[in-house]
Amino acid sequence: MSMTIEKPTGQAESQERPEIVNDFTIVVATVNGSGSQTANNTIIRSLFKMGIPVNGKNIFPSNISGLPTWFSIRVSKDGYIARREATEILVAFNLQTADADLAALREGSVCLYPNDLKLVDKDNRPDITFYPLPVKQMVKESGVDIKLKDYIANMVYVGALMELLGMEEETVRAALTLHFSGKTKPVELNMGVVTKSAQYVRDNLPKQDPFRVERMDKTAGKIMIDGNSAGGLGAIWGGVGLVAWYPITPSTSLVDAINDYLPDLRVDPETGKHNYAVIQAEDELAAIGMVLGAGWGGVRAMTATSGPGISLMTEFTGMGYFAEIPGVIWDIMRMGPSTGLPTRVSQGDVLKTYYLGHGDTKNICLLPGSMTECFEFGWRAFDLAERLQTPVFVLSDLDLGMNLWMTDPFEYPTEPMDRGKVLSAEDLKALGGTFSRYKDTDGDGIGYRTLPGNKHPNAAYFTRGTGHNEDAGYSERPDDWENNLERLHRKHETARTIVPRPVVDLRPGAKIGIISYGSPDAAVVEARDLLRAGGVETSYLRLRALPLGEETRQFIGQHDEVFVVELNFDGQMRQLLQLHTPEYATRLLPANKCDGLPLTAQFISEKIAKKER
Amino acid sequence: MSMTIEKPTGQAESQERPEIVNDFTIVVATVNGSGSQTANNTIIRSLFKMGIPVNGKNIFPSNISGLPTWFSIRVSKDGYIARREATEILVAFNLQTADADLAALREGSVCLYPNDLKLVDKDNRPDITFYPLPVKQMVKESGVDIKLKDYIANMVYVGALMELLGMEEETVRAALTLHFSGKTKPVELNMGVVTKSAQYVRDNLPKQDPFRVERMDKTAGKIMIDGNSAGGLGAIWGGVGLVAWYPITPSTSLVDAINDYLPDLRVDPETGKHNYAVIQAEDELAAIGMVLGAGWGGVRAMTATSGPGISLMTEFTGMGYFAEIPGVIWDIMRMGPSTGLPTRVSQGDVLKTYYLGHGDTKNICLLPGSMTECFEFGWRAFDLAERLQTPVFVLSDLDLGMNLWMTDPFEYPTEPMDRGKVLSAEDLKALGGTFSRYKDTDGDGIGYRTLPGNKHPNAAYFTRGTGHNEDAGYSERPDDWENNLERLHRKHETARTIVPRPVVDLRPGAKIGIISYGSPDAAVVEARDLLRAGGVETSYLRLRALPLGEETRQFIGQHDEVFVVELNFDGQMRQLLQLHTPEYATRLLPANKCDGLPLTAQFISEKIAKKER
Amino acid sequence: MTTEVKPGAGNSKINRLGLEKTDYKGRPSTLCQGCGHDSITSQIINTCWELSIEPSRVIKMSGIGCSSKSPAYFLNRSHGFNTLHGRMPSVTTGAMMANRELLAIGVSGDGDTGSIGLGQYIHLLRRNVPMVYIIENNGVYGLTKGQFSATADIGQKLKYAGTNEMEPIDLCLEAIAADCGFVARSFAGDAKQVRELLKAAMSFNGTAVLDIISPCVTFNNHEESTKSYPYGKAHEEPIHDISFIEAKEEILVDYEPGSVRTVQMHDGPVIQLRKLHDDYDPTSKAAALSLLERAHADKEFMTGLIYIDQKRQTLPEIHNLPRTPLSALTAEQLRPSREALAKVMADLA
Amino acid sequence: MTTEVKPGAGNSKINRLGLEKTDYKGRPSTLCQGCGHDSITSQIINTCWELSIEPSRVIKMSGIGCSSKSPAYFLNRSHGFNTLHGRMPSVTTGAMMANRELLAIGVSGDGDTGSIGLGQYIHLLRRNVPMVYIIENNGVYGLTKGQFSATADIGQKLKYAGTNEMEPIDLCLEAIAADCGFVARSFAGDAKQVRELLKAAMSFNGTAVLDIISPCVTFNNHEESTKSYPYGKAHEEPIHDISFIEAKEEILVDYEPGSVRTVQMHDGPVIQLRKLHDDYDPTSKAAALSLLERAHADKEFMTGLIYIDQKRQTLPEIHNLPRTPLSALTAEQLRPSREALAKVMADLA
Ligand SMILES: Cc1ncc(C[n+]2csc(CCOP(=O)(O)OP(=O)(O)O)c2C)c(N)n1
Ligand SMILES: Cc1ncc(C[n+]2csc(CCOP(=O)(O)OP(=O)(O)O)c2C)c(N)n1
Ligand code: SF4
Ligand code: SF4
Ligand SMILES: [Mg+2]
Ligand SMILES: [Mg+2]
Repeated sequence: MSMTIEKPTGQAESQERPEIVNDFTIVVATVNGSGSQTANNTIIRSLFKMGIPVNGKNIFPSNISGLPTWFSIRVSKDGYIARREATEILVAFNLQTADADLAALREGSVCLYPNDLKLVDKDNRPDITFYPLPVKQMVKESGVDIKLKDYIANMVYVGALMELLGMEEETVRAALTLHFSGKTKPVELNMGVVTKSAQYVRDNLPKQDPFRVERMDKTAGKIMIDGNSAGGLGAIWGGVGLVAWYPITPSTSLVDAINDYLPDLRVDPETGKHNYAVIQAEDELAAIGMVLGAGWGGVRAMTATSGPGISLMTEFTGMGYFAEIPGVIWDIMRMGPSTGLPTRVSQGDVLKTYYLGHGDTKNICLLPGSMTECFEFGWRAFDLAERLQTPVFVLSDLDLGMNLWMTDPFEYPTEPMDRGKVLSAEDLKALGGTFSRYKDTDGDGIGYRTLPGNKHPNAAYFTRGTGHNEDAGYSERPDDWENNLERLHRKHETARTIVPRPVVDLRPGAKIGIISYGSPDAAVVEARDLLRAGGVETSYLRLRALPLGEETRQFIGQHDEVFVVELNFDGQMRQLLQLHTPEYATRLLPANKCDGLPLTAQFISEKIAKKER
Repeated sequence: MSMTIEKPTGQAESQERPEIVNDFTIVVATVNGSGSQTANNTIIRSLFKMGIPVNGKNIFPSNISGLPTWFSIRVSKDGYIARREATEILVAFNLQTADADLAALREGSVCLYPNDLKLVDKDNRPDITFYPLPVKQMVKESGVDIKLKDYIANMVYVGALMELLGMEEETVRAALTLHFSGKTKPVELNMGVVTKSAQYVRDNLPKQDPFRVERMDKTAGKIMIDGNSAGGLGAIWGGVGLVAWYPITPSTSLVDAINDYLPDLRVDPETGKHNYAVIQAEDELAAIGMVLGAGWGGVRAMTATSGPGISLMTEFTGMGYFAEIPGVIWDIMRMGPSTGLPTRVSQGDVLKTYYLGHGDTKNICLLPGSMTECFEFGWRAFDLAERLQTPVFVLSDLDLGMNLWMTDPFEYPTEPMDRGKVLSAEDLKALGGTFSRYKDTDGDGIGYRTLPGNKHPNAAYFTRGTGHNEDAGYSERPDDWENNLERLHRKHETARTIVPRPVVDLRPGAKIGIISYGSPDAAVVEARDLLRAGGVETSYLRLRALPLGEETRQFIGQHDEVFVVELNFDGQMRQLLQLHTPEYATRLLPANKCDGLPLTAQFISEKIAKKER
Repeated sequence: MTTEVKPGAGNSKINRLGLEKTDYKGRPSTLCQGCGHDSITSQIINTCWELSIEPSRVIKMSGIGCSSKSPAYFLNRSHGFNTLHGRMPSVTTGAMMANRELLAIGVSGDGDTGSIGLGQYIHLLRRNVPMVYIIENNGVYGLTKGQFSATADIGQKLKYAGTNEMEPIDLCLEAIAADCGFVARSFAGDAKQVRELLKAAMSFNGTAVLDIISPCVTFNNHEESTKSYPYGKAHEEPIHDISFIEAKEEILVDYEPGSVRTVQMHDGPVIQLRKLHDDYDPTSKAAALSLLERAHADKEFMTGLIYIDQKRQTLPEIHNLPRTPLSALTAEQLRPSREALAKVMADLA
Repeated sequence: MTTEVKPGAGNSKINRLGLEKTDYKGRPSTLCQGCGHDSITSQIINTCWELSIEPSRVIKMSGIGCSSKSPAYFLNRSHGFNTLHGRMPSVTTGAMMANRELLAIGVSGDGDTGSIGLGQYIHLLRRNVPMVYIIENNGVYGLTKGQFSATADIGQKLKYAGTNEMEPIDLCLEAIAADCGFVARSFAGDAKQVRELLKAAMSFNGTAVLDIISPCVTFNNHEESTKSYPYGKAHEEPIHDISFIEAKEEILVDYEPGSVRTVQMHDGPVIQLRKLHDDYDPTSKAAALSLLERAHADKEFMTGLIYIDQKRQTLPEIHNLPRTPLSALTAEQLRPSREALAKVMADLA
C-alpha cells in the first residue's frame, strides 16, 4: 500500500521463478463506498472454503465514499494471519493511488488493473507482471443498472484472480451465496461477471506469475467471523438485558450484531415480547448512565464505544466503581488521542481505562486476543461485573473487531450465570431482616445487595457516590471513608484472583520473554517462529485481564529481558507491568508501535533481534 | 474532634502544671451555617496581629446549615502550621457532638461550653478544666435581632478565649474591623459581646489551665490569605482574559476571588469597558470548551474545578493536548472517587490528571505547595500554556485553597508575559508567507501558530482533533501520525526542562529521603524536625510540577529509601516516580494517608520511624 | 375533596396497606430550616401514604444538589439512588427498563435539570420514561452557595451573585416542546396544589414533570426574587383549582355544569379542574404554549396542570417489554440454548 | 433582486474586495456525490463572495459528522476549527469572546446538535453568542452510517436502522423556546432561499439559527423520508419569498403595497419578505410557536424566516467588552501594576 513505506527486499528474485503456492498477500486498492467489501469477502471466503488459511484486513478511511481504501488478504499455508508489509499481488482499482501503490510493490510482484487506467511508472517496472482488465466493457456487457455498476466492476477482479490463482469456481459461488444469504438473483448476476472475467483472462492474459492457490484441509470445522459479532454473540449468551449505546466507529458493528441476532434468540416465543432492549442514547454519558441504572436494577446491561466515548464515561465510571454497580463497557479501541484516526487500530486506552475516574479508582479490564475470547469475555464480563459489583471493561480493538478472522466455533458457556451476591426477600427473612450493603461479611471485599422492588421491609438502601458507611448511610467520618477504601482495595485483590489468567508458553532455557495482549497476538506468534529460525528462543505470556496477577510476576522473574509488545506510543501496558513488578521494572523493554496499522511479525522480530545482536 | 480517633497520650501530665505559651491547639466545634467562621477568623487574625504564628483549618460538612463543623486553630511559637491530632482547648458549642468531642480530648485539656449544655461525661473527666459560659443570657442582653443571634453567640467564646488566653483586646478589635471592612456598627456590636464575655470570665471563672498566649514578632511583614484567593490573584497578574467555570466545592472561592478583584484591577479606566469576562457555564464540558475556544483565539483563558469536573473535561483535555491549544485548568482537589467527600481534602487526581484523555496523552501539571506558589503558578501557568500550546493543570487542594495561611506577601511576576510562538501578519510577511502549523522548526517540538483574524492571506489553518500533517491538513498516513506523536513527545521533553523545578533540601549523610508536594509540605517540615530530634536525619524534595525531571532521579539515587508523602490511597505520585525511575522503583516507599483530613507531622514521623526501627 | 378524605378505615391513622404515615418517612432532613424542598418532601410523604403506595414499589431518584438530597428524607423503605449532577434521567431510564413495574419518584433542581442536565432532561422526555420528575426550582444553586441557575429571571439581583443578565429557561416550555404528556407548575407554598398534582403525576403513565418553585431561604428569598416565598404568595395565579379523585372514592362535591373539567386517567382515577377565571384546556398544546409564552412575556406566575396528553407510548411499551420485569427473568429466559449456538455457528462455517 | 445583482464593478468576476469566487473556495469535498451538505457549502461560498466578506474575519466552526466536515470545503483563507462531537457551541463561545470582531460560521448536524449537543446548543442560544449556526439536518447520523437522529420523524423506516419510534425534536422550536433572535428553516434543494437566509443571518447581531434540511443521499433519501430530496421538492412550503438587500443597493423590484414585509437589520441591510399565501409575521413569537406546532401536528414542511427579534444583547455586549478584541490587548492592559499588587497585599496584612 502506498500508505506504508516499503523498503525493497534487497536480494533480487532469481530468473526461473519457482511456483509460490498458498503463501502470498493480495492487496486490493479501491475507493471506499464502492462496495469492494463484497468482492473482497468473496475472495476470502472462497479461499477459506478451499481449506486454505486466510485473513483479511481492511485499511479504510474515516469517510463514507470516495476516499482510498486498501484491503489486504493474506494467504498462508502455515496459518499465519498477521498483517505483512510485503505485497505480492496488487489489484490497482483506485486511480488516485494506483501509481503510489505500484511504487510500493516489491520486486517480482503482480498487478491487476483496469485497462483504461494509465500507470505512469508501468514501463519502469519490468519486474512486475501486469494484467490489464477490460472492466468498463464487462460492466457494460453485464447490462446491470447503474446503481450496481461499482459492485459489478469489483467482480471483475474476483473473476480474474479466480482464474490466475486457480480458485475453485464452486467455492466462489458458495461464498457469494453465503453473502447474499441464498438469494439466487444477485448470486447469478455477480457470478456471471466473475466467470466472464475469468474467461477473458483465460483467453487473453496468459499466466506469467508464480502465485497460485491449492486446496488444503486447514480450515475444516472452522468458522469466519469478526470480533464485534463474536462479542455481540457472547453478550447474548451472557444474558444481556439492556444495551444502551451511542454510535461510534469501530464499536457500532458490535451493537449491530446484537440487533441482528437478538430478535431470533431472545423474543419470547409465546408472547412475542422482547426479553431485552437496545436503546440508542443521545450520547455516551447517557449510555453509561442507563447501563448503571439497569445494573443497579438487576439487569445485565452493557454499552459499546471507543476512545472518545470512554473519555465521556469517566465520571460515571468512578460512580459505578464507588457505588459498586455492575455494568459492562466494550471499548473497541481506535487511534487516539482525541478524535484521532477513527478507522485505525490502537491499544491506546489500556492504562487510561484501568485508572478511569478521578480519585483512587482501578477498573477491571478484560483483554480478548482472539475470536473465541471475544465471545467468551462477552458472557464472562457479566459474571465478573455482577460478582464484583463494578463496571467491567472489555478492551478489544478495531483489528479484532472489524476484520474477518478464522476461528474454531464458539464453545457454549462453560459455567452457569453467576448473578453475584444478591439477597432476595426470602434471603433477607432468613437473615432476620438485617443486612449491611457495604459490609465485608465474607472477607472478599464484596458486600451483599438487594434489588429495587424487593418486598422485604428492610431491603431498601440508599445508593450514592458520596462517602458512606457499611449501612450505605451518608458519612464524612474519616474512619468510614478509610475503611471503605480499604474494602474496595480488598475487592480489587479478589478480582486479581478471578479474572481470566494469562496464557503462558514457557520455553525451557529461553532468556527472552514476550508479553503481549489483544490483536498483536497473531504477529507475536509468527515473530517467535521467525526468531526461533534465527536462533532466538522466546517465552510468551499473553495477558487477558487487568488487574495483573502473580503468574505475570513470575514470568518476568524467569527471564532476563521481557519485551512488551503493544499498539500504543507510551507503552501503556509496560507501565502497568512496571508498577506491578517494581523489582523487575528495568527488565521490561518496549516493543510498541503506533502508526494505526495492525502489527507485523517483522516489526517484532527485528525489534527483538536488534536488541539481541 | 470526635471525628478523629485520638489515642490517650499514655504519660499523664504532672500535677503542678507549668505554663504552656503560644503552643497549643484550639478546636471550635459548632453547627455549620451558624456563622462561626467570623468568630474563628477573628481569633486567628488577632493572634496573627499579636505576632504569633497561627493557622486555621476548617473541617466542615457538605451541607449548608445544621451539621457539625470543627475549626481547629493551631498556635505555634515554632511556626508549625500543619494540623495536629491532639487538642488542648475545646470550644464545645455543638450539642450534637459535644460528648464525643469531649471524649476525644487528651488529658489535661480545657473545655469551654454553653452553661445550658449538658455534658454527660463531665464528671468522669476530672483531668479537664471546664469553663461554662452563659451564652443564652449574654445574647439576650446584647439585644440583637434574632437573625444575628448565632453570630453573636459565637462572640461569647471569642471573648472568653481572649480573657483566658490573654489575647489583646485591640488586636481582636482590629481583626473584626478588617473582617467588616471598617464598618463600625457591626464591629462595636460584636466587640460589645466580646468584652462582656471577657468581663464575665474575669469575674466568675478563675483561670485554672496552663495555656496562654504572649506577643511575639514572628508575623511581621506577613499576610494571611487562602490559596484560592492567592491563585485568583495570580491569574489576574497573569493577564487572564476569560474565566469559564461551573461552581463546585472547593474551587468556587477561586473564581469568587477573581470576581471580587477583577473590577478594580482590569476595568478600563477611560472607557469603563471590561478587559475580561467571567462566564458561568452550564457545566464543565462547556467551561473547558470555552477555555479552549478562547485559547485558540489568543486569549489567556482558564477554568477552576474539582474531581468530578476533571472527569467531565477528559475528552476536551485530549483535544487540547492533540490540537495543541493553550488553556489553564485549576483542580482544587477534594476527596474522590465520584462525588466522594466534597468538603474534604485529597491529592487523588494527580496520576489521573497527568494521563487525562484517551489515547497517549501526558499533561503538564503544576503542584503549588504554598500561598506564594498558588500566586506564582497562577500567572506562570499561562506562560507555560502558551509557550507549550497545551492545557496546563494546576493541582491545588482544599486545604491549601480554602484555609487561611500565613505567608510572605506575593512577589510581582519576575518575568514578562511569554505569549509563546504566535505569528502576526507581519511575521508571516517576513517569512515570505510560508508557515506550517505543526512543523518542528526549532527542534523543541513546538510549532508556530497564527490567531483567527490574522489578515495575512496565508495565515489561516484548520484545527482538528483528527490526524493531521505538518500543514494541519487531514491525514491518515501512518508516517504523518507517527511523526506527529514523536513531535508531541519531544514537546513533552521540552516541558520537562521548563516547568518549575523541585525544591530540594539535601542533608549530608542522610540515608532517608522524603518526596512530597502540595499541602502536606507543612506536615513534612515539622515531621523532619521530630525525626531529627529522634536521631533520624532526612533529605527532602518537594515536587512542584509534572513531568518529573532529572533532579528528582538524582535525589532518589542519593538515598537508600525514599518515602513518598501524599494524600491519596494508591500512592499516585509514588507510581509516577516509579515509572520515572524504574531503576529505583523499589526504593520508593509509601507514606500516604487518605481519610479526608490534612496530614499531620505525627503520621509522617511515625511512618518513617517505624520503618527505621 | 381528597384533602378531606382519609384512606384506610374511617379516620384511622393507617392506610389501605395498613401502614402509618411514619412508614413513609425518611431520615431527618439536613436542609436549612424552612427550605422549600422540605415542604415538598412532606407532600410526597402525604401523597404516598394517602394513595397507599407500596414503598417497595418506589425508587427514589435524584441528581446532585440540596434538592437532590431530599430523597433521603422520605420513604426510608424505598430504594434510593442519588446519582450524578444532571444525570438522574439516564440512570432512571436504565432502572425503569430493568423493572417497569416500579414507580420512580425523581427529585432534581433547577441547576441539576436546567444547566448541566438539560440535554438528558429533554431526551428523557422524548423517550417518555415512566416517572414523576420533580424539579425543586429555586433559581439558584443552593448547595454551592447561591449562584444563579438557568431559571433565574433576567435582571434579578443577589448580594453574592450580582445581577443575572441571562434570559431564564422555562423547563415547562422545554417539556412541552419535547412532547412531554404531563406538565405542571406549582409552588412549594401551595401545599394542597402540590399534593393534588403529585397524586395526578403518580397516576400518569409516562414522564410527569412538576416544576415546583421551591424557595431557597438562605440564598434567594427576598421579596423581589420571583422564586421567593413572599413573591410566590403574592403572585401565584392558579389556572384552575385541581383535585385528584381516586376511582375508589365517590366524588363528594359536585359543581354547576361548565365550571369543571375532568380528565380521566387511564387506570381509573379522575383529575377535576375547577375553573377559576377564564377557562383553560390543558389538553391543547397550542393553549399550553401560548399560556407559557404569555406568562413569560408578562412575568406572570401561573400554576396548575398546564398540559396533559395520555396518548404517547412509554419507553417500555415502545420496546415491547413483557410485564415481567427484565430483572426477574430466569437464566433460561436469558441465555439461549446450545442448539441455538450450534445453529449460529453452522451459518458461519 | 440580489440574485440578479453582481457585486463589484459591473458584471466582473471580482467582488468589492477585489476577490474572485475561487478565493472563497475550500478543499475538494470528500462527501458523497450529491450530498445536501455540499450544496449548502456552495451557497456559503456564494454568499461570502457576494457580500464581499473579508475571509480573515471569518472563523469556520463545527462539531463532528459529515456536516461538520464541510468547513474544510469552503473559505480556505479563514481559520477553521473542527471541534468535538456536540461541542461547537462552547468552543465558539470562547472564540467569539476572545475576538468579538470575527464572523463565526458554524456548521453542525442534526446528531451533533440535536443529540449529544442539545444542552450546549440551548445554552449557546441563551447567551446569544454572535454566530451563524447552520444545522445540516438529514435525520440520520451520516458519518456513522445511517442511524436515526433525534430529528428523524416518528414512524420513519430505514433499511439499516429499522423503524424510528421516537418523536422528533424540532430544533427551531427549541431555538425559539431559548429566546433565539433569528430562527429559520430551509431546504438544501432551495438554493436561492438558502442563500438569502445566509445573507440575512450573516448580518444578524446575535445567534442566527438555520435549520436546513440537507438530504443524506447515501442513507436517507427515499421518497417516504421527510428529509429526502424528492420529499423536500414535493412538499416544501415557503412561508414567504425572502430577499436580502444590502443597504448599498437600491431595491430593484418593488411590489404593490401590503404584499411585502420588510425587516430593517440593525446595521443597514433590509430583509424583504414577499407574501405568498397567508401573511406571516416573523416578529411575533406567538405566531412562530403556533406555526411550528401546526407544522409538527400536520407534518408540514414550512421554510423561511420563522422568527426574528433584534432586541436582545449579545454575550460580548452583556459582558461589556471593549470593541478591541480581548486577544488584541497589550501586556500593560492585561497585567496590573506593581503598585496595585502592593495595595492588595497591604489590605491582607
Ligand atoms: C459534575 C459536577 N459539577 C458540579 C458539582 C457541584 N454542584 C453540586 S450541587 C450543584 C448545583 C445544584 O443546584 P440545583 O440543582 O438548583 O439544586 P439546589 O441546591 O438549588 O436545590 C453544583 C453545581 C457537582 N456536584 N458535580
Ligand atoms: C463523543 C463521540 N461520540 C460519537 C462519535 C461518532 N460520531 C461521529 S459523527 C456522529 C454523528 C453525526 O451525525 P450528524 O451530526 O447528524 O452529522 P451527519 O454525518 O449526519 O452530517 C457520531 C455519532 C464521535 N465522533 N464522538
Ligand atoms: S441552601 Fe437553599 S436550597 Fe439549600 S437547603 Fe438551604 S435553603 Fe434549601
Ligand atoms: S453519508 Fe450522507 S451525510 Fe454523509 S456525506 Fe454521504 S450523503 Fe452526505
Ligand atoms: Mg436550585
Ligand atoms: Mg445528520
